[in-house]
Amino acid sequence: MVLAATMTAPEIAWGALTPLLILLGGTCLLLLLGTLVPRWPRVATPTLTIVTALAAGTAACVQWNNLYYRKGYSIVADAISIDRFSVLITIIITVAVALGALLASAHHDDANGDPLENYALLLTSAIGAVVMGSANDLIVLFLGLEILSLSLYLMAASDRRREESQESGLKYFILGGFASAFLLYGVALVYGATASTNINGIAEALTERIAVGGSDAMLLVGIGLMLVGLGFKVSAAPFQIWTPDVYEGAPTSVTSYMASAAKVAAFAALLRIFIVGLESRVDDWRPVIWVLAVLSIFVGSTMAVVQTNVKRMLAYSSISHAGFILVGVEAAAHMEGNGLAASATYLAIYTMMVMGSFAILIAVAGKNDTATTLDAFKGLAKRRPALALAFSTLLFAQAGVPFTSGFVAKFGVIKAAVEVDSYGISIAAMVGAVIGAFLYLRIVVSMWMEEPETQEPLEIPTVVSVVIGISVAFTLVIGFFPSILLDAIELVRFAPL
Amino acid sequence: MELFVFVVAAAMVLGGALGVITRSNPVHAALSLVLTLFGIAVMFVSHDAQFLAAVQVIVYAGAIVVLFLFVIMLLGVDRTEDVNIEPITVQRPLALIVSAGVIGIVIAAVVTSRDLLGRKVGGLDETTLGSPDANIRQVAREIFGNNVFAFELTSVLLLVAVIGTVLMARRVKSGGAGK
Amino acid sequence: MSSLLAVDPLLEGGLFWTPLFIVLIKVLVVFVVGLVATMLMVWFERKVIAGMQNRVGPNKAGPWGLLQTLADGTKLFFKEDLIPERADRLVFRLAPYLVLAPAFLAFAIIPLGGDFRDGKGGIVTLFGHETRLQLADPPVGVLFALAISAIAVYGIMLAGWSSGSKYPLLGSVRASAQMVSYEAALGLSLAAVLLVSGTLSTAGIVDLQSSVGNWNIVATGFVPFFIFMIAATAELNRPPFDLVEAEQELVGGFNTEYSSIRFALFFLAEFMNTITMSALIVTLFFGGPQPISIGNTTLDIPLLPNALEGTVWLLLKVLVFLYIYVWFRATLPRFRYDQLMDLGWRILIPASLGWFMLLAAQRVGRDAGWDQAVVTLSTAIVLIVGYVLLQLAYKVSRANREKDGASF
Amino acid sequence: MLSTLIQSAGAATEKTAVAFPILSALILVPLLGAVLVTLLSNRRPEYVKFTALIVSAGTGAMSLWMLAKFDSHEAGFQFVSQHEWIRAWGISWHLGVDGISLFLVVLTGILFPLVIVGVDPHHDEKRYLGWILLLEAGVMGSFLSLDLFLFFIFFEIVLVPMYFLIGGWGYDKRIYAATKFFLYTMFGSAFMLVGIIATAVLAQRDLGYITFDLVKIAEEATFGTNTARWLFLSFAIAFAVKVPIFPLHTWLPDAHTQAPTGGSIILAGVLLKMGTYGFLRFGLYLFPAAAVWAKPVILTLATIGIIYGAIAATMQTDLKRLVAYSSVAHLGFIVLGTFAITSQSLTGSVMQMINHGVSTGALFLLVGMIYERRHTRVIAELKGIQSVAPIFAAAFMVVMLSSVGVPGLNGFVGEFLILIGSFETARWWTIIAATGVILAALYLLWAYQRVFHGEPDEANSTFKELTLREGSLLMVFIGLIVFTGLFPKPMLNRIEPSVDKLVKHVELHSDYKAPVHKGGHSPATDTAHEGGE
Amino acid sequence: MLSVIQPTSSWYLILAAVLFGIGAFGVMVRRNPLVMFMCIELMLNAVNLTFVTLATALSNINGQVVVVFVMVVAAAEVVVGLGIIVAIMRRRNGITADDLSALKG
Repeated sequence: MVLAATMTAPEIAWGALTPLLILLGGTCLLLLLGTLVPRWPRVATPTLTIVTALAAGTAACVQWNNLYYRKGYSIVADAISIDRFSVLITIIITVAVALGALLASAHHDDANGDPLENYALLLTSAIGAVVMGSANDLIVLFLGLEILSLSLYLMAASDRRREESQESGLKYFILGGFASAFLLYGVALVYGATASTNINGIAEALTERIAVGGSDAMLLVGIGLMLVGLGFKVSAAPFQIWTPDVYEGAPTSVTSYMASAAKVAAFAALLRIFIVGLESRVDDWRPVIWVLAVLSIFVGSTMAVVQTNVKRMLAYSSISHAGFILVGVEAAAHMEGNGLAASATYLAIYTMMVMGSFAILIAVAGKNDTATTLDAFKGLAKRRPALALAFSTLLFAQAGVPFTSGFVAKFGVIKAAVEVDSYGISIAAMVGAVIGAFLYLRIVVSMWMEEPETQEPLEIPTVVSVVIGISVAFTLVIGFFPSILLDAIELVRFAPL
Repeated sequence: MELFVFVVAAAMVLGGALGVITRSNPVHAALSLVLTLFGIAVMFVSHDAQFLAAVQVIVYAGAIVVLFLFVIMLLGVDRTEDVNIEPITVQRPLALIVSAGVIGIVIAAVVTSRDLLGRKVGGLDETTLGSPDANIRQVAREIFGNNVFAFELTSVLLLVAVIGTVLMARRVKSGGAGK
Repeated sequence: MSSLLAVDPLLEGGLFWTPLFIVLIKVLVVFVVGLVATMLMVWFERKVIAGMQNRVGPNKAGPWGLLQTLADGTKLFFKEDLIPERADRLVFRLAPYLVLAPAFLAFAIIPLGGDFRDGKGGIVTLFGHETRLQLADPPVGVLFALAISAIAVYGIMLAGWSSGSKYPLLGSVRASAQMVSYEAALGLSLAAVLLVSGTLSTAGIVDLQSSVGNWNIVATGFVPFFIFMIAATAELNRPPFDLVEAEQELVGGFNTEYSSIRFALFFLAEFMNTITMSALIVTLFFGGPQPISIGNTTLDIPLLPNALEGTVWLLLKVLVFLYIYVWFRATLPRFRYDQLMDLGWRILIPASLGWFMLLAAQRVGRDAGWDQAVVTLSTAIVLIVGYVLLQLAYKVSRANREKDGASF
Repeated sequence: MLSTLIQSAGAATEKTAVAFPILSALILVPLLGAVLVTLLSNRRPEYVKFTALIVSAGTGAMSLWMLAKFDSHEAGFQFVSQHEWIRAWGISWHLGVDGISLFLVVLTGILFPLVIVGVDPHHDEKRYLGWILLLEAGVMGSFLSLDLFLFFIFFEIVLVPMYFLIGGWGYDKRIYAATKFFLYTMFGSAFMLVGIIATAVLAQRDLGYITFDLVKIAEEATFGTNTARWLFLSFAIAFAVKVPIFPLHTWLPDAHTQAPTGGSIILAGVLLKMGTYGFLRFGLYLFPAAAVWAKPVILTLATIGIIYGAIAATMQTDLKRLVAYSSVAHLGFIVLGTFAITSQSLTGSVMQMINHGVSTGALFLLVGMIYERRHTRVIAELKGIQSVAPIFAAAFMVVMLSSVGVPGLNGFVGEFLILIGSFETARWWTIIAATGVILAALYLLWAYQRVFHGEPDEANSTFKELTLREGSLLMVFIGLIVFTGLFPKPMLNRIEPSVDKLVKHVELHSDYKAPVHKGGHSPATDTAHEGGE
Repeated sequence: MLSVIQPTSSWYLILAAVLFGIGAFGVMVRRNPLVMFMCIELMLNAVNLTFVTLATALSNINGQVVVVFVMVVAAAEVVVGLGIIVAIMRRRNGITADDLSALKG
């Protein structure tokens, strides 16, 4: 009867949850004000979203500094880990949210206004993503994943004018639900093998088991199924089938966010589960990551080359980026070396790159997302040279040309891989990068070396140029002075068990 | 007795599941789904998970499938899908291979890991099982104890669902774009 | 294994022939009682309404027309059974049973009698075995009721859909929306009861309501009862919430295409449901089979053994509610559909939620040793603020919709 | 701005010779120039060209100044400048110049202003000049870097402006050619990147700290035999593509033919040298044992390249393509010299790098002039130009003879040293390669005959004579050709010590022994020393 | 009493695996999004059954708690998914996944 007397509620470290609480508070405030204030000015919604995201990011930065004096720790009955890794992921995601909000505000249509719900979903998805980045329990992780995914399905379907948008939302939804089921089944089998859903608990149980012996079959199948589920979420080949369609159909502002934050969160989850929880079975799952990485790089690069739609190209290129991050994961799986830091660096850089690239897509394609074919980019250098230059910079960054952040990212993962003697994967990755470069060149060629199809002036909304500016500046600054990022990310660690 | 329950419930579960994937009429499929859900609920009961059994019926049968049916009826999309048309030739064999593979692998894993299943790791208080509310109390204690964070997260999840329905239900004025 | 059954002391120690026999008897009794009660209920309703409308009502078949229902049923039974051409035959045949089954199932958890005095907990001795006078007392009893009420919607939905006809379909779509909507309010007011009693077992809930002061209607502060009552009426699709079969709009609603015995089954289920729901209300809020006792004085019916006396008390209490339902039907006009939804979503759900939170806050305050008055007051203030915000939001959204020129 | 920079540089050197970071300036000045040019207004195109010229000329002046200050007795790196850049990866901004890279830097410094002055891009001049200056920065960086990472990024970044130059200002199939060029080179670099990282990482296991510093790794780290071979191979692929060595050469004729004249000159003049330079600096120096191991294969490929290039050149109908194939042959010589690993052959290789840059650059310039006038490069359509434009023909003759390797002109010195040097350690290859000299004479002279001799037909009768500007431009090239051919000693003096050091390094780190003459010195070395003393 | 053979945990787990497989198969071959969606529910139910069985086998209540969360997730998913489906179908009547032709890879 007296429930409270017989149970001990875990202590909740509210301070450590600040970024999450800010995001949640922002969401509620947004929804409340939106429903209560009759004449809610249009700029207020994105502004509030951005302020919330930046506030959460600032809180995360404060946490980052605090972690200087303290090792990572876990809170709320081990459900959440606060460590350098989770805080970094939080920061990346808040930045992505802020930029995503900027893009979204440029992307609305005039007839239907700028629905408040889009921004609320942006914030809730950030909650999910942050939770995924810091979850120390597979169930919490799964809930975070679902919060993120559901928000994204809706965001993908949110452009009600275009049927493609809703179709992409539906497609994403069904395949995403399919993947979630696999992930969850994997969690169930791992739970069966270890009697725990807590990542630390799993790690401990498995370490004990090594001494005891016994069949690992259930565990391994569970790991496999989880990999399938997470592979879907990070869109690694061969689980990438949904990516191009969904990326193409979704509103571009959403695609940019989807390509960045969702992938970051899924990789964060992947890294934590496998590196922390399944460390003792690393020899069993590492080869699978190897295969996924190489497949992703090659499938992403080669399929991208035959596309005619820039949005689809970028979608495929995001698959090959996923492959590169998996190279980092594979390196991180060797426990010594810098795989973790390299993957984290790649994620941070990739986020900024991809945001900028899609921002340019928005600038070119306009509010209606109509002109995303390669033809629309023909002769862009003649119409808007600065825009073409910015896009070229970002594309070269994606290709991994020196003095751009993309090079730093690729160099980092390759270095991490080489450090642990994974030469095969490094060479495969680099060869894949060359194939990928061909794709980026195609776009560059049509921008600079072909004649424009129209001479219509291209209106670029200010917010979009801001995003492009930030992205390009980041790309170049990190390209020239990588130490700014590397010295910080070098400190990325998981909380000790 | 337990065997009897298992056999009946398993028949319900599998029969329902096969119904879902074979019936061409979505309403029939939904009804088959209900059959499966009840079978699962029975199995929950035989695992002393009465709370889950009740929630299973309330949430799945009472809300989820009702919503399905509601949507089917509201939109009038109950037209029969011709299950004999195969869109891509390799799709079905491929799907069969994949799902049979999953089943086979998991079964193999389960069978070889039988030794793991017997071990009692604790956490389930079996001494109180006799009292009427034992299961519910334990589940509650666990949810509001160690899993309180996850519980709070579900509120965010539901918030997303609410926002989503509002967004999707909003009528749109054509902005000129699109087809 | 299954402690779904093991809670009843009867079933402890495995199944043997005597307990099995007792269970079978119980099932039989509950089923027969249900059928007979339904028959009587139909007669009762017709009679009462007739009285209210200054008519005589059925008075030919049997004494006071008591056998009229039997006559009607016999007639329906021998009518030709029609299945519309466009009907989905399988589902069309299945639907009546889907409506009927939950009505009887829910009855299984109602304590039908037994001695709850002196801490006996309603346990009686039958053939040398201790047992309760109820078919089953699952540990999740109330949730079971909720689950049953949740699946009750299937029959109506499918009946309307499978008819392959427009009006039944509309009726069933309405029905499902209505029932799903009101289930939320129903569940929330139920939660208030659970909060107060701290158990899900119906026997346990009855056991705690030993005197009128302890009745849950008092302990939960009346509001949940009224909400439950209204929501239950809506769940039953009874007037004034009988939009499902609004004759003026939908011909006969979801069962338009049904005839003969299938139609009778719908009819049977509807009245059975009313009885079950009344019994549930009594169980949850009015002490079930407990005799009325105020303070230390207990109204004891002489001559009857305590166990049987419980049954009498239950009957009396249920009769009151049956009368109320008939009374509703005779006096209240039917709601319009939007009014129905507004009532459910804008009033009942927020009210039951708010009240639930108030009760919860009080309990938290009590456990933590806070001043009850302060807790209540501050919670009330929070709730009022919430209510004001809610109203404001309604206003804003209405204004926005009108500005956009929406038609609804 | 620039002039003050140079002045201050001059002022600084009077006090301390190393105070002014001349090498950093060589990279940064064109880089900043590129940015400056891009930012200039479109409305005053003449300022754009002027600015670009000033910047490149300033860079050239600085390189000459560096040449003047270069200490010819010092074998090691001079003007070294080292700053920490990426701490986490042990990467520093480490620049230095020695006898091997010295003249390549000077060549780069001279060639770029000449290209800017002499070649007209026809359209989008601002962007063109921006890319050219960026290219100059990249090339300078490649030759000056003493850090593996730094070298790689310059090596890579060069692709971008070159890609745009070919793709933006080239001829009909420019985009195909540009893409082919980009992908080929990037493909090679892919392996090199893995190799570079592996080198640093493996060196880390040996040294205990991570560093990409070339000198540190080369001097201090040791690799296992097999490891070193793999690493060498990864570098070799990149350089082989860049040089290009047969059979990775197929991008070169396309790129050369389709590139605009300026691009071709730079491509032939300095870009290809990045490959041969890379073999010296990052092949021989870094992995001496592995280089010795790989010697037979590479020598074979180089020889095949020489013969193949010559034969292919013979069969070309397009004058520019012919010159391009001749490049394949010439570069084969350079590689031959490099992997023969004697003091003479290496010196010859370095010499030949410069010579090839000058003479092939000039050849491309001339072919460009022909195209300007005739809008065709097809040999069959050109006829009898000698009679219409004798000065032009004379200039062409001189440059061509230099390319053939006629004594008295620069080509002879390099080729001769290579052949002499190689003969001892790679006899049979050298003999076969020597036939390449004869073939070169054959196809070049034959081409000359077809283009310049005979009676001009109608289209060629109006062929314009050299203008003053073109003439003065060519004078610089011819001056260099003749000067080097007659007085190679100043150059050899500066090259020799570094090359000797390299040979010693190879001997020290492998079981290879260079042949010994006259007390350990080759004739060239002797003369160099005499000159020095 | 009624039978000597008692179903062990493995039986339930195998049943769950089969159910999961059937669901996965359904998602892959069916073309009506609503039915595909139902198949996903089948898969989730298989997972739930696995969790509950394991909770009993391991005598660890956590497995049951997980199922509560999974059910919440399923409910939220349904709301969102049906929302999207309704939004599409309001534009046109009746779709199968094949009709989603605007996005053919």
